[in-house]
Amino acid sequence: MPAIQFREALRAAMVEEMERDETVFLMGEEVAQYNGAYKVSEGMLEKFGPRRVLDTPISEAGFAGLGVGAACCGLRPIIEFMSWSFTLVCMDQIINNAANIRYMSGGQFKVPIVFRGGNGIAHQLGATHSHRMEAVYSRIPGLIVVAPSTPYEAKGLLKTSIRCDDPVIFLESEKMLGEMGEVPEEEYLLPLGKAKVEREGQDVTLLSYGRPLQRVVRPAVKALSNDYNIDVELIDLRTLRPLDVQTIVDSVRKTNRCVIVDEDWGYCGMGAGIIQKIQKPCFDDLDAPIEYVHSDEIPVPFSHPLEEAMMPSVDRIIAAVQEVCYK
Amino acid sequence: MPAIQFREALRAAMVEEMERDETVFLMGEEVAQYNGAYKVSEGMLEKFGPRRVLDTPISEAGFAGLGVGAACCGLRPIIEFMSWSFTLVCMDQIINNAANIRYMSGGQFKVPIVFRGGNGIAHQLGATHSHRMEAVYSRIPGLIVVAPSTPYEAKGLLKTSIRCDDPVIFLESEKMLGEMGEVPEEEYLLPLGKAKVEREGQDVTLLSYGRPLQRVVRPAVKALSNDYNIDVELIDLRTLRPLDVQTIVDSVRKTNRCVIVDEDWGYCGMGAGIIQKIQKPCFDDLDAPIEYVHSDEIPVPFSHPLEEAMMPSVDRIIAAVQEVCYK
Amino acid sequence: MAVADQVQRRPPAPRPQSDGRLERERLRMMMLIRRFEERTYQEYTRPGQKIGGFCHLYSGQEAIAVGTAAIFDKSKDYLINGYRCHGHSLALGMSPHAAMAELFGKATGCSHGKGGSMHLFQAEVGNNGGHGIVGGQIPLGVGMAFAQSYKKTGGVTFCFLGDGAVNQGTHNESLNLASLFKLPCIFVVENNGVAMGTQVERASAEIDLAQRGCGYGMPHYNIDGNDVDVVITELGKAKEAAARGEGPTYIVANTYRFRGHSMSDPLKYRTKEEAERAKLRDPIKLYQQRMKDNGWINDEQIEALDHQAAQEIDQATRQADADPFPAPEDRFQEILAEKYPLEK
Amino acid sequence: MAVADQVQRRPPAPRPQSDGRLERERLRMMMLIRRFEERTYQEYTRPGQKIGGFCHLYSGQEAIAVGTAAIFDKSKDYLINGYRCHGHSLALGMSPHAAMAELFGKATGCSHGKGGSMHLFQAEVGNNGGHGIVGGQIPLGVGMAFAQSYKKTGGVTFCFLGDGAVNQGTHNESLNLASLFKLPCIFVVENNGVAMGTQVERASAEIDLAQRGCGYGMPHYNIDGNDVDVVITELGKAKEAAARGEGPTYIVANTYRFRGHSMSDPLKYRTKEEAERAKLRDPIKLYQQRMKDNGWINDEQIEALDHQAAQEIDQATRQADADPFPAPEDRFQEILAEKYPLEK
Ligand SMILES: Cc1ncc(C[n+]2csc(CCOP(=O)(O)OP(=O)(O)O)c2C)c(N)n1
Ligand SMILES: Cc1ncc(C[n+]2csc(CCOP(=O)(O)OP(=O)(O)O)c2C)c(N)n1
Ligand SMILES: [Mg+2]
Ligand SMILES: [Mg+2]
Repeated sequence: MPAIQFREALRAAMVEEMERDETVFLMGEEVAQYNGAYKVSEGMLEKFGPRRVLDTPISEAGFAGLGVGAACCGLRPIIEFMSWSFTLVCMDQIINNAANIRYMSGGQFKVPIVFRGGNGIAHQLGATHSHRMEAVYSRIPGLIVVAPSTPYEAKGLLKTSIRCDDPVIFLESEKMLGEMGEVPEEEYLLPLGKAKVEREGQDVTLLSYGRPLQRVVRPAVKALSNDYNIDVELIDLRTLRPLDVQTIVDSVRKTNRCVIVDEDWGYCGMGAGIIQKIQKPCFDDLDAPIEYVHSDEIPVPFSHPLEEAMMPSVDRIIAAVQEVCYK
Repeated sequence: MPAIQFREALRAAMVEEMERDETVFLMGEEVAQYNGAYKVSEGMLEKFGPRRVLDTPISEAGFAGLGVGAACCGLRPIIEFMSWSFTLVCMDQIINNAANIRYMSGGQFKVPIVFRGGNGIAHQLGATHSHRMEAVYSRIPGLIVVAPSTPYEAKGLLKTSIRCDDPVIFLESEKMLGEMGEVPEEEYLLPLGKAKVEREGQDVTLLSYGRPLQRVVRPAVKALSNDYNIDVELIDLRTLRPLDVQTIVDSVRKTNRCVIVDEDWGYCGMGAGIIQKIQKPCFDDLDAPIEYVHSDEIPVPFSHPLEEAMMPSVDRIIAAVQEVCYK
Repeated sequence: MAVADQVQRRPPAPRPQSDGRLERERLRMMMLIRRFEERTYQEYTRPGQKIGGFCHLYSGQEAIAVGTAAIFDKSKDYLINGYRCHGHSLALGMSPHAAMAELFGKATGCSHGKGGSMHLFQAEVGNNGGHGIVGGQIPLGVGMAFAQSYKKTGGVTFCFLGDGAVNQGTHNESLNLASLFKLPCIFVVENNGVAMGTQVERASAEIDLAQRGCGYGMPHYNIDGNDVDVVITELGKAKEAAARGEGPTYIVANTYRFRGHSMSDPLKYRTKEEAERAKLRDPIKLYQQRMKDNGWINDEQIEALDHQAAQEIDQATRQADADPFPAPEDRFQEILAEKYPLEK
Repeated sequence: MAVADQVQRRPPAPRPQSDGRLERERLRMMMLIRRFEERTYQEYTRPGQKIGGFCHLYSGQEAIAVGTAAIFDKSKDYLINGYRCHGHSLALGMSPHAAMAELFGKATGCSHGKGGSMHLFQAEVGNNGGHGIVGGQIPLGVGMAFAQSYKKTGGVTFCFLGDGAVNQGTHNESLNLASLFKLPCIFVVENNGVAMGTQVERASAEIDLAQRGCGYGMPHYNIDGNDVDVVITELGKAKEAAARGEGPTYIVANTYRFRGHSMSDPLKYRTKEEAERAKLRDPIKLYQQRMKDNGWINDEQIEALDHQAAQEIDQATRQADADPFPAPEDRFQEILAEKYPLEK
């Protein structure tokens, strides 16, 4: 299998689906002539022309809503946000329109739209540009929330998301776009709503997704196995709504221990949502409290050492795993 | 002590603080000439004049941001939202500006502002007008989140909120405004960040706040005591951020059982945040999983019987309490 | 007083030769809407209240919805609206029964009782709703016009908003996007002079609302929203321009809201004189007079139309009343279009 | 090409008698800003990159910030801005050291390293920042003017935004609010012709951006943003009107951004000719020439000013580099103003 960049995997998914289905189009700030603020859509304007690859003004509420309206009328928009942080200015369009129109109309509309872009803490972008929006959107009935952690997942999950008849929140990370990973040459799709047991293990269940999985969780798992002799079962959640509770619970029933890692703030964060779903079914199985390794509960500071210090680290994960393993 | 309406308690708090401090003003849709969409501000325009009680256009982002800017420059705005649901159109002003400016400026500004209005499910207002925003705002460092459950709490907490130098999210309920409750004639203030043990009990800790506390939790506690012989320790959380974890943990250590009731959606909801804060410190104390009674995870339906069916009920609470008490 | 009185009016276009058939149908629809709204008022306020939640009546503004319907092509045009959507829905052909049942929260309602008064939808005729968040529908309307343009259907989108909605941020973003992309979108501001209890002059720094459509490179002007013929002519011209690929138009249709904002509104912000004056320009009365002047109708026929409308509404209401509520389990339906885990 | 070339220009006001002292100071500041930005560019791009995150340079637009500072009263006026805020901060008197230290994320930075390049604040002189969300600062600016009006301080607020920000919803809401409440707010759109890589004509349906200020009942016009004297005159008039209680003004200051949007911008969307043409209207060059024509400065003195600016920046940068980072525990400070539980 050839190794390609995360951004290339995303692009390949969009290109293939646009070739397959004429109703799919891409819209967002700088996606066309500039070739994408982060070059995800490089070459797509040239390939598909300005009818299907469109630059927008800086009007997130306008073009997010435009996408929802178009989705209600038979198109399949892919709306790129330069950053999920910017959706704080257009949340109404996503939560009240994309997620609710089907229900409020008694099922008269489907809303096949993908909102995608970089989520979370990138690198010294400061408090306003570093929001992790997964808990906010995962809370909403009517939405599907997806967060890939490798180029392979990115391509397969994005293709399914584009074909999905429900609105999908697709969370990438600016910092992962250059990551390389193997991706099959032949076409494939990955299911939405299914977690992936990335590594089987006996001692502890480790849950994560997206960027933290790639940045600190995988290195921590390696260290735990090599240096601490702890056999981790690592689950890549992949879809955050609907959460694949069954896969998680099955794992915790086996390992009797659970550690969650994300870069959210903890309180009312994504991990809190996961804890809520599993603490009851796993109550009799847990030999230790669920550990949740998250960012410090502070606005994201600009200064590099402060930003580094606030985020989950390999060390913090190892400490949390040791704590639940009583080692 | 005289009994007054919830709306009168809110009004009294605002009037007293405006009399005390000339920098306090009230702004929002229909707060002045119309006397408030729900009559909370009745008579205030007449009393304080148009300089201090101001009607706005339907521009939530505009006037929420106006308030933040004014707060940065020495005023103490009270910004009324007709509904917290409408803050989906102005979240950026609250989350990125009110909550972050102090931090991003290295402490150069304080932001003494109160955002207040009706939160949650009122009565057949449908999916777009029934949002429960507490988890969304409680997740944010830099914000204080308050949810009173009686006229007494409303007045005392709102007065402190107005005097507080940090941005306060003050969550009322349209459906509670007519509720009567005793309120002292002399001035009093209630602390932010302190839960209240509303009823001491031995068998189970029940956590709630705001409207559900008043609508279904108190009746359930009464029934549990009278008809089921279960002695509930009832805690009114009052402040949702910062959460008074100590009071909760102390209680659960005593009762060994915990039930949380709110009207949020469960997954990634307010109760999930609370579970995250207590599952670890209470791990060895809990004789049963934490039960979380919340609304169904569906958009809020318009039709009365569907809306009723989706919300926590006295019966659901009793069942949850019985479950953790193994009775 | 509503700005309707204060702005310059364009005269209606010269009437083509007509036998009055179409005109009678328009009058009938305006009267039906009025009857529907008055019945809604009764049902809302009578003891044992059958309608819950917010409920915004259209009485006084009928000429706008009915004028729009007159030029609306159900096979390809779209209409999208705020929450004051009963009139538009009936004008586009929704049965009074489906509408009233929705207001009652019944399973037979157009939105299966899940939407309510603010969310009447009838997708198969291009009625894309009924939206509760002020200004929230404007970008959606632009998106619907985008779909028409993308698919080259030849259809146009009528995007309605209130005078209060021009103060939302979406207004700015949507007008610019629609004009930039030259979309077939006709923005119709129903200026009834007030947003809840706030008069236009207390909400908009510019009292001539047509000027709020300035700065986007598109035509923007006022029309008399109480004259159904004017509405037909002016929206018709905008529609033709849009269909020709000339992009959007911004039209402020000046009118008056006879009832309160929603049901609980005591209307204290209005003088009796203002209301009396507005009644003189009741769109139904104006149209009846014009039709009589043209010899297309007489008082008896008007009487008969009214009687027929009242009966139709009464029957619809009784039927809606007799209909079942959705089953409790139905609340879990119609949220998602797919089943998960989803493989494709 | 930036719209600067395409709009009609107002000539600068006739110059009052002057000994050139103030003018030399303005020129010095423009040159200092340019030097600061060029050094910032070097520090960002050199190996071992000392500056992280986004970083937006002001080179080419200096006349606007410096012209504003010339009429700014630090005891009562406010300035608020987007993220392209280095120039305004220096012009209002922030030391290059405090600014550069902030870019380096040092504890000695104006925002203690917590804000970074996009969030330079200096509250004690009325510099209310530096804001990263496009358009997010506009309502804040209105609120600052509201505070001035409420407290009758006599001050005004200069609210800066980019040509891209006019397409945000906050633009509509804020302009209307400021005008409705007659607030002393001067909106200054720094039109450098492009938002990231999107030219004004591809982002705004109306290419004459002054028209985007139409419809709010306030004066709205274009000025030459590359001429510091024009900026002083025109913003000065708007300031006086605001201070007299006449409300806000909307001014589009047309200019050009010499560098890329942020650091990683390859500038592919520009022709060399466009950039060359723009250089001919470099605000610093224009002002130097005018001052020479007036006999207020000569080439040697200019050379000396430049040398001095370079030295000042160099020293500030070295100092910033030597300064400590904030201690890790400092990240928990300056979030809330109060301690909780809070009793009052
Ligand atoms: C964003 C938002 N803010 C506030 C409201 C509450 N609200 C509902 S209708 C209304 C008045 C709207 O007036 P207008 O746009 O003139 O329409 P009209 O009711 O006159 O038809 C308000 C303030 C809302 N639904 N959405
Ligand atoms: C709401 C929002 N959307 C997108 C961005 C990303 N972004 C940052 S600057 C910028 C361009 C702004 O251009 P303009 O307003 O013309 O200001 P200039 O950079 O030219 O000074 C964009 C799209 C953002 N910061 N905020
Ligand atoms: Mg109105
Ligand atoms: Mg620009």
